[in-house]
This record gives sequence, C-alpha cells and structure tokens, in this order.
Amino acid sequence: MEGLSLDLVVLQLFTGLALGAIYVLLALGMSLLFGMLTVVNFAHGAFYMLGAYVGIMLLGVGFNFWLCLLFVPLVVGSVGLLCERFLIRRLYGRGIDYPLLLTFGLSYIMVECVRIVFGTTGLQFDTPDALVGATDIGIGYFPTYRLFVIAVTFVVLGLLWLFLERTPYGLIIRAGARDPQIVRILGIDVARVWLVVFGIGTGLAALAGLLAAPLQGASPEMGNSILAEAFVVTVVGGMGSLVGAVIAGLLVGVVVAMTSLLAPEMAQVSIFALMAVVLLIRPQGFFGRAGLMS
Amino acid sequence: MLPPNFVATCKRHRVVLSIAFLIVFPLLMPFKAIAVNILIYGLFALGFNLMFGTLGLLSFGHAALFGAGAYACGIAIVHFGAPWWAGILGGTLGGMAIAALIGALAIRTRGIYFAMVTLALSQCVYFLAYQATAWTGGENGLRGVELSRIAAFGHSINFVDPLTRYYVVAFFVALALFILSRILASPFGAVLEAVRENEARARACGYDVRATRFMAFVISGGFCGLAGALQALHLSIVPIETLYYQTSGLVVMMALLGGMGTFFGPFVGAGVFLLLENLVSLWTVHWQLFVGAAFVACVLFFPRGIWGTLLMGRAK
Amino acid sequence: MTDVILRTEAVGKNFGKFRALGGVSASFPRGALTSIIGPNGAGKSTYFNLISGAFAPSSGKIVFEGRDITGTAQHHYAKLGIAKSFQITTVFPQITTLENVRIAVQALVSRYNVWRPRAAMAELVETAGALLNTVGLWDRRERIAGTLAHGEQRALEIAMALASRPRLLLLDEPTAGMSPEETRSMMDLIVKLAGERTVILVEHKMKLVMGISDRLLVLHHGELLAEGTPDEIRRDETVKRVYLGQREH
Amino acid sequence: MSHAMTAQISRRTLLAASSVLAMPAIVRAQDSTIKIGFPVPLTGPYGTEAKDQVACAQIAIAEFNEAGGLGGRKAELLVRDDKLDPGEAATRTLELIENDRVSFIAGSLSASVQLAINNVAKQRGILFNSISQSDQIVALPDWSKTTFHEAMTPYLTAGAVGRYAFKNFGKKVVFLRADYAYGNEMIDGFKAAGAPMGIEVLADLRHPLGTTDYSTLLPRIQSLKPDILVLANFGRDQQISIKQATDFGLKKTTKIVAPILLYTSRLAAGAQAFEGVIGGTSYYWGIEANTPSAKAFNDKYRKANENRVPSDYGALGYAGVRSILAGVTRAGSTDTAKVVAAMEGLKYDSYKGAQEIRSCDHQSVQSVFIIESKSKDMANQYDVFNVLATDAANAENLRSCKDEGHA
Repeated sequence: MEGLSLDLVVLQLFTGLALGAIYVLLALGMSLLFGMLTVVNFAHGAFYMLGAYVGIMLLGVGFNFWLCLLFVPLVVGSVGLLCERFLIRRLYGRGIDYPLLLTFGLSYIMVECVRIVFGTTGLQFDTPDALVGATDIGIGYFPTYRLFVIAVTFVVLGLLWLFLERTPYGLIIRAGARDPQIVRILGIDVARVWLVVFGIGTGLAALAGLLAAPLQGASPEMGNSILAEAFVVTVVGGMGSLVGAVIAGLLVGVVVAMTSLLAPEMAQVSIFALMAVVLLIRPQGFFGRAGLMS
Repeated sequence: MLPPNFVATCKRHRVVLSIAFLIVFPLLMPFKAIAVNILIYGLFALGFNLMFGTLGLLSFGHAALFGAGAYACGIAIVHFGAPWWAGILGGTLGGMAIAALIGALAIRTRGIYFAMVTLALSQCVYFLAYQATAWTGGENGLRGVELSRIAAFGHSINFVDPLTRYYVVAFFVALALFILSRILASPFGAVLEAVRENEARARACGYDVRATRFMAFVISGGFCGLAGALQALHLSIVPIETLYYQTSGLVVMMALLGGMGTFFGPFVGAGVFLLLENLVSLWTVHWQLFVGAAFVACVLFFPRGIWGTLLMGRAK
Repeated sequence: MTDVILRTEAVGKNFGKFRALGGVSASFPRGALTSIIGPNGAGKSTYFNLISGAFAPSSGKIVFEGRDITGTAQHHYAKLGIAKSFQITTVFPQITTLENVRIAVQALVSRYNVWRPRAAMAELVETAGALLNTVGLWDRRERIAGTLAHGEQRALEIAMALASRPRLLLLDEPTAGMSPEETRSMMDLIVKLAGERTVILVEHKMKLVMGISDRLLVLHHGELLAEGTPDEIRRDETVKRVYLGQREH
Repeated sequence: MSHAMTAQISRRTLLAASSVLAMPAIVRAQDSTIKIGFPVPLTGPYGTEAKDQVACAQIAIAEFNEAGGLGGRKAELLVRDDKLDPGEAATRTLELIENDRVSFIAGSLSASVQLAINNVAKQRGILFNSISQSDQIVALPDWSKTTFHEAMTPYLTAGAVGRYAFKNFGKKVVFLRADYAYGNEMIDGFKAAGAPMGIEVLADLRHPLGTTDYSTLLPRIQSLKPDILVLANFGRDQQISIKQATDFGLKKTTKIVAPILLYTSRLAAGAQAFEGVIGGTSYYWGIEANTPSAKAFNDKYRKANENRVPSDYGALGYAGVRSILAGVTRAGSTDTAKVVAAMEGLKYDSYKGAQEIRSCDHQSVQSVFIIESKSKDMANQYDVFNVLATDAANAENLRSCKDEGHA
C-alpha cells in the first residue's frame, strides 16, 4: 500500500478516537432516552444538527466558542424539554412505535425550520483560534481541535459519571435505565425525571453537533447520516447501556478509521457489517439486556 | 364515524368495491404516475405490514426486499433480455431470495434488535449493489428497463400509455391483495396471529415460531419484491436509493400512518403520504415542514393510523 | 414393573453459578396423576420447565416412552404427545375462545398451508368445540379470550393443551390465583382429565393435591426429598419436618 | 418574479386545489403554448443552485416570448422539484409528459437524476437537454436521438483543469475521489490529460459519497508530499474536504485542485476555506469584461434579480432552455424530429462565447474557465474568483464519438 507506516496506523487510531468521541456523545443520549423512556429518538440527528446551528447563532450575537460549549447544550436541551413536555409525554406507555413516528415527524420539522432560517447551502464554522493547527503527539502531528474533541468528550463523561453516581437524580436515572419498572414502583415523580433525562439526552446530541461543526461545517442534512451511525453505536453497545455506548462509540470510530485507511471503499459498509456481526453473535449488543423490547 | 349498516354492506362486497375503486382511482389523482406510485408503495407497505402489523416484528430492512425485486426485474430485462412477465416473476423471487438470506440471519433476534439487524443487513445489500456497477449501474442507478409494449392474452398492450400502465400495475396489485387475503385466511394466517399474540403458547401448541417468522419474512419479501419489480417497469429505471435505509423508514411511516395491522391501512398510508408530499411540494419548497407536522398530528390525534381510526370509529 | 411414561435421570439445572435443581431421578407411571410438591424455592418450577422442555437441562436426561427427549425443541413436544399449561395464564388474548382452541387443534393438521381457507376445515372447529365442552366453556366460545374470567382462561388453556391429544399432560399450578369456587371446579376438571391420561401436576398447596393424587414427589432445595403415595408421604418424617411442619404451625 | 413564473404558479395552485377536491385534474393550458418541463432539486442541499437555475431559465423564456415567440406561440416553463432523487425525478418527468404534455424537458442537477429523466423522456420520444455533468449521457446506451447535453462533461472539465494544473504546479499527484460516477469520470479525465504530460500518480484514493470526516485520509496524503492534490468531489464533500485539508496544513506544501469550483459553494463557505484552490467552471459572471454575450446575459439577470449576478449552475439553466428555443426558432416548429435536426450542429453564443452542438452525440462543445478562489482585492461581494485561463471550445478535448459508442 502506498504510504502506509506504523506511525500512520497509530495516527489513524487517534483519528478514530476523535470520530468515536462524537459517536459516544450521540449514543449516550440515545441510550439514555431508550433505556429510560423506551423512546427510539429519530430526531436525535436533528438535535445534533440544531446544536451546530445554535452555535452559529450564538457566535453571531457575540458569544465565543467556549461559552457556546456551555450554552448550546442548554438551549437545545430546553428545546428537547419542550418537545418532551408537550409532545412525547402524551405517548408513554403506547409502545415504541408512536414516539418513533412522532420524533421522525419532529426531525422533518426541525430540519425544514433550519433551512428556512439559515438556508439550504450549509454554513462554514471556523475552528476557534486557540485550537487551530496541529500538535505533536510524539508520533506525528495531529490537529489540535480533534484532540480537544476527545478531551471534551472525556470531561463530559466524567461529569456525567459524577452526576449519575453522586446525585439523587443520578441514582434514579441509573435505576431507571436498568429497569424502568423500579422507578415507578418507588413512587418517584417519574414525569420530572423523564423531563430531565430528555433534556440531558438532547443536550448531549447538541454538544456533539457543536463539536462536529468546526470539522465539517453545518448543514441542515448533517444529522441524517449520523443518525444511522448513532443507532448502530447504540445497538452495538446494547440499548440502554451507558458503558456500552462509550465502548461501542470508540470502537466504531476506530473501525471506520482503520477501514478508511486500508480499504476506503469499505468504510461505510464496515460500520453496518460490524453491527450485523455483533448482533448475530450477541443479539442484545455488548451490554444490553436480553429480550429488551421484545 | 361511518354508519354501521353502510360499513356492513361495504364489508360484504369488499372485493367488488376494491375492484371498482382500483378502476376509478387514477381518475381521482392529479396525475396517473402518482396513482401508480401509490399502488406500488401501498403494495410495498402491505408486504411490510405482514411482518409488522400481522406478526408484530418491526423490520428496518425492507428496502432490501423492495430493491432486490426492482433490481432482479431490471437486471433480467436489461442484461438478459427477459420478457416482461419473467421480469415480474424474477422480481418477486428476487425479493423472496433476499428475504430468505436476511431472514435466516435476523430471525433469531427480537424486538428493537430485529429492527437493527435487518437495518444493518439491508445496508450491506445497498453497499454491495453500489459497488457492483457492472450489474446495477452503481450510483447512477440501473437504466434501460424499457418496456414499450407487453404481450398478454394474444394482445399487444401499449405499456407507455399512462392509463394502460396503471391498469397493468393495478392488475398485479389486485392479484397480490387476493393472495394476501387468502394467506391471512389460511391456517398459516392463524399461526401468524397465534405467534403475534403469544409466542410461548404458540410454541406449546406445537408451532415452530422461528420457522413461522422466517416463512412470513420470505412471503413478505415476495410482496415487496413484486412491488419493486412493478416500480422498475413503471419508472423504467432502478435508482440505487431504492435500497437505501430511508426507503425502509418510508415504508414504516406509511404503514403506521395508514394503520398497522389493518388490511387496507398500508394503501391508505402510502396514498396519504405521497399525495401530501406531492400537493404540498407544488406550492412550497418547504413541504417537509408540513409533512412533518402532519406526522406529529397523526401520532397525537390518530394513533391507530388513518384507516385504523376510521375502523375504530365504526366499532364504537 | 408398571409401565413408565416419563423418566428423569439425574436432571439438574444451573443458572450461572446458582444450582436451581440438583440431579433429580424419578419415574412417572402411565395413567397415574402425579403431583410435584414442595415449599417455595424447592425447584418445582425448574423441574417442571425441564420436563416440559422450556429449558434444556444442564445435566442428566429425560426419557419419554423409552425415547431420550433431552434438548428437544419446545414445539416438537405437542407432536410427541406431551402438552402443558403454564404457571402464568397463557392464551391468545385478542382472539375468540373458540379460535384459540381451533388454532391449537390445527397444529396437528396444518402448520404452513397458506392457501386453503381456514373456514373450509370444519372438522377442526368441531374438535375445538368438543374440547370447549370438556372444560365447560362452550357457551363462552364467541368471547374474546382476553376478556374471560381468570378461572375461565385457565380452563381455556387446558382445552388448548388437550388439543394435541396428549398422552401426558403437564400442569403448572393450575389453581394459582383462583377463588375457592374456581379452584374446586378446576380440581374436578383435573380429576376428570386424569381418568383418561397421565397427568403431572405441580402444586404449591399440598392439601389440594393430597386427596386426588395417585403419587407425590416432594422437592426441597432442588433435591428430591421423598416420593410415594399420599399416605406414604403423609407418614414420612423428613417431609413432615421440612414441609408440613413449616407450613402448618 | 417574472410574469411567466407567476402565471405558472397560479396554474399550479389551481391544480393543487382541484386535486384536493379529488376532482379529475384536467387542467389544460392552451395548446398553442410551447411547454418546457424543468425538473430541478428545489428541496435538499442544492436548493440554492436550483432556484438560480429556475431564475435563469425564466430569462430564456422571457427573451423568446418578447421576441414574438414562434409565430405568436409563447413558451412556458413548468418547474418541478426532483428532490435530487432519481425515482422522484422519473415520476415528475412522467407527470410532465403524460399530464402536462410538455414538448421539451431541460434541467436536472445530479448525474443519476439526469440519467433517470433521460430514460423516461427518450422512451416517449421527448427531447431532453441535460444541464448536469455526466459522461454517460452522451454515450451509448444512455444516449438517444432526443438526448442533448448542454453542460460540460467531466472528461472535458477534468482535462482542461488537469492540463493547466500539471503544467503550472508539478507532476506528482494524489487523487482523492468521491466513489461514484462523477468522481470516477473526473479522475479518468485527469488521467487522460496527465498521461501525455508524464504525471506521477502517488496515490489514487476513494472516499464514500457524503463523507464528513477526511481526517482518516489526510495524514496519509500529507506523508506522500504531492505537488498537487486533486479533489474529485462535489458540493458539501468538496467544502468539507478542502476545509479539513486546510486544517491539516496541506496547503503549505501542496496545491489543491478541484475539477469544479461552485460559485454558490464558494459564497457560502467564505474566502478563507477556498483560498488558493484552483478549479474549473462552465461560467463565471466575471468573463463579461471580454465576452459580450455574458455581459448581455448578466445584465438581464441583474435587472430581474435585484442586481445580483447569475451563478455557474444557474447560467446552465438559461443555456439549457435557450438552446431548445433556438432549435424551435430555427426549425420553425415544435415537432421533435425537426427541432432535433435544427439543434444538431447548431452554432450559438448565448452567454459564454462560441458553442456548437456536436451532431454525433449532441454534446455542446464549449470553453472551460480555469479559476482560482480569491481572498483579497475583491471588487464587490460577488467577485470571488480570478479567471486564470480559458480552455477554448474544441471538439478535440471531448471524448470522441467513437469512444462513446456512436457509429
């Protein structure tokens, strides 16, 4: 192969991790929503896209990128809260089909609204000045911004871990993700927990979108293709499992990176082939509960 | 919603009414090609509904079955010069063959995982077709599925004429409807109900649940394959998008919109979806906004789907 | 030696590290009504699920009419001549009572016929009707099964189990959750059925089965504690200590 | 908005209304109107380009009508949204032919869509003038007597850009192509142009269509140290890959070359991203300085569109419709066979200098402009490219009709 070396393979691993970091953030939210609310969120890609555009909007009114990192998840998470409160809440207990159809419709609406406001062409999103360029990571230069994406993801994972392990809400959410019945039995105000979960899930998707925007710009369709990939990651990790989402996200990122190095034309199919193989060997994914939703 | 005696009358004469409807339908539509599309997508949704509505298994890989039918028919005609009927037969069998392949692997998973395995396998089919440019035309799609005249019953029929094309397609759709109603009324149809209702009991009764599911998936593949073949003949091309996962999503939405588990629901869903898209896109480029809003409204206010809601209204 | 219809040879079951059932060896004579009893957690249900084929055993083997049927898929049991009712009521809830039984009867005749109209198979409806008569549900035939009373659903389940004309009928706590009247008519039904075929019954409430059983098997902590006629069991000191004593003071 | 457009929209609204009432949609315009169907992707990622194509096509219609039409018969444009989907395009084409009874069709933006439209149109003997790039549409078996191709072919574009780039920037080349017909045809064109010049292909890499992350490929390209990186991709793929190549610092050592630089992409992406990138185009408004027909076309566009300037893809919409109407005028008839005969060998200068429709494959022989993205000295907001060279119209630069399978 032309230009292939060990250093390149290691660099590619890092690239895979950066790619995987975005998947992880998306899949975490998706897995939370599925585990807690049994909502298969077809609008997850749209929330991701919204994250990028809200970032552009906030930059436009004078925010800097660092503030965006904080405010974009808050703004989009609030949109998520509204959707849960006024639309999705009415569908709980009606099986997975209805939220699925509703969020599918919702994604159409969100994408079209963004087209109306921001146009169809897609917009550029400049890398923040402090993160432009490449950093020597020992085996070669690697774009600083991508290292930053990996770092942010790990920080978010840490915060999420603290939240889930150290706060009463977290305890309820963890219990609920394992067995939604328990939360109901314990007589907790489930409605509020669900609301919070929806906010966190969509906020994470928005953060992923914001982080991806300097890499690829923003376009109304950016959520469509990544939605399928996020599904793959969630399912491979095991739906409802947060650890699974993290491991599968990074794994899928690395697999895609490696196939695009060795057999680029297979890069797109590799992700689905991986999912098919995993599910045929272990039908519930890495960490999923067997028989879930069956 | 509908007076009960009217419904009862309709039910008694539903074969006659269906045929009458198929005859006048193209005259009610804005143009013939969309009437044909509605029939084809309705048939596709019907095949999908056999898994989802009748058996309770949500497949996200039905694009592969539909696309396999379209490509099998197209390739038979373009590369082998097959006659039109062989194309249709080939498409049906092609749909069944891919269904057998995907089914053999996927049928052991359940629920949401079944949806995801079928999605993954159908995406694999998509990428294979994408790469096999010599046979499928790759990204450009397969062109040249040109059928100008078809010979049947000693007559040569002008397939280019829009109304004639509609009636040819309608004939096959009616045939498929007849076959499906036979299947649903057959002993196997009872087994499908049993498996959906209570898997453990069905097994204890002596039914092989996996084999039943597999067979239903293959039959579903036959209907979807037929729909694909008809689409190839209707459009004279097979777009690669036919195999893409969004086509699977589309058929799920159509079935849900119409009312899953109802016999005519899939057709109603396909019709409403395509008409809505067509009409709204005539006066605004932001048609997706309205289609999306219609979905949300449907879920909130007509959770049984349009046809399902109409049927419920009469049951009250 | 009496004719043995079913025999288990040291069957055991592990769930992960937990040993739910040690090696249980027992024989069930043809034509008899045998009850399996034991306190909660004794392994009754596990044993039932092993002999009814719901789980494959971790060790040992199961012999039916001289044939090793260990590991046979569940859906083959009906054809072998074994039928069962579940501990949790298991019918087809959205279908009529008659159609429930008809589907069960159909399993013997036609599984994959996609063309013949169901309606044309009148003999199946007849058989189903007869079975409903047997369990006393004939006048409920047009009701949707899910709307039947609990006791009626259990009876329906037994009618469905009988549809395969089993030589061996396995019943898992058939009176669970029933009112006293329902329990009484269910016990009457079981006695009636036991007159024509072999019945194995798992029951939690020992008193219920003492009067009707030909033989009893007592399980405790996943082991076979004792077996014998009701009288023998009543006299058995070990059984008294771990089971009767426990329940009746 | 021009008069014809408004008239058409009201007719469409009527059509929509009548269908809502489930009435038979027998709304026939006067038979004397010359109807031209125009399917373009109004929704989706190329909506901006498509809308500009409609605006430009309306200019061609207006010109024709103002000049008296065909003995008083006016032309009318029937715009349809093909949604960038070949299946939808085929359906819409059927609608245009069977329901609206159009005489001609122009339009399409993507390769697969134009082949779909062509397939439906040729089966029904309707003349189709494609305004999207493809090598296959002018070759057998896709081509037919009624198939015309107004746009450049990838072979022509890539050849022109290649000849310029290999001469000026070096011979060590890495190709990165989107793995579909457009990318493959472009690379074939570059290779054909480069072979006689002795280029050295260091790597020929592929990426899937719609890739959003090129970071997996870029380190490898960097390590090869090429003189030229050819990006044979389009639209968003192109935008993202150029952006990420810049992030990886590739521009320091390597010239980035793309077969087509889209005016609309460049406007949307901004100067920074495209800085110093070389590419080709079928049209750039700036050629008006020394091309009178371009000046005339731009002025008409400015007048109708608030002083903006037409985009490259938009201009193709104008040319596509105009060539058909020129054929109609020349034939003095709307009869397909007569118009085909009139268009074969047609010499015209409608907006970019001299062009000719090659008789054997109905390909428009035309010039290619080599442009470079500007980042300074811009005269106004539309001044985004420098025209470095013009690859003059020459049939020699096209694939020969024999290679395309024509007898």
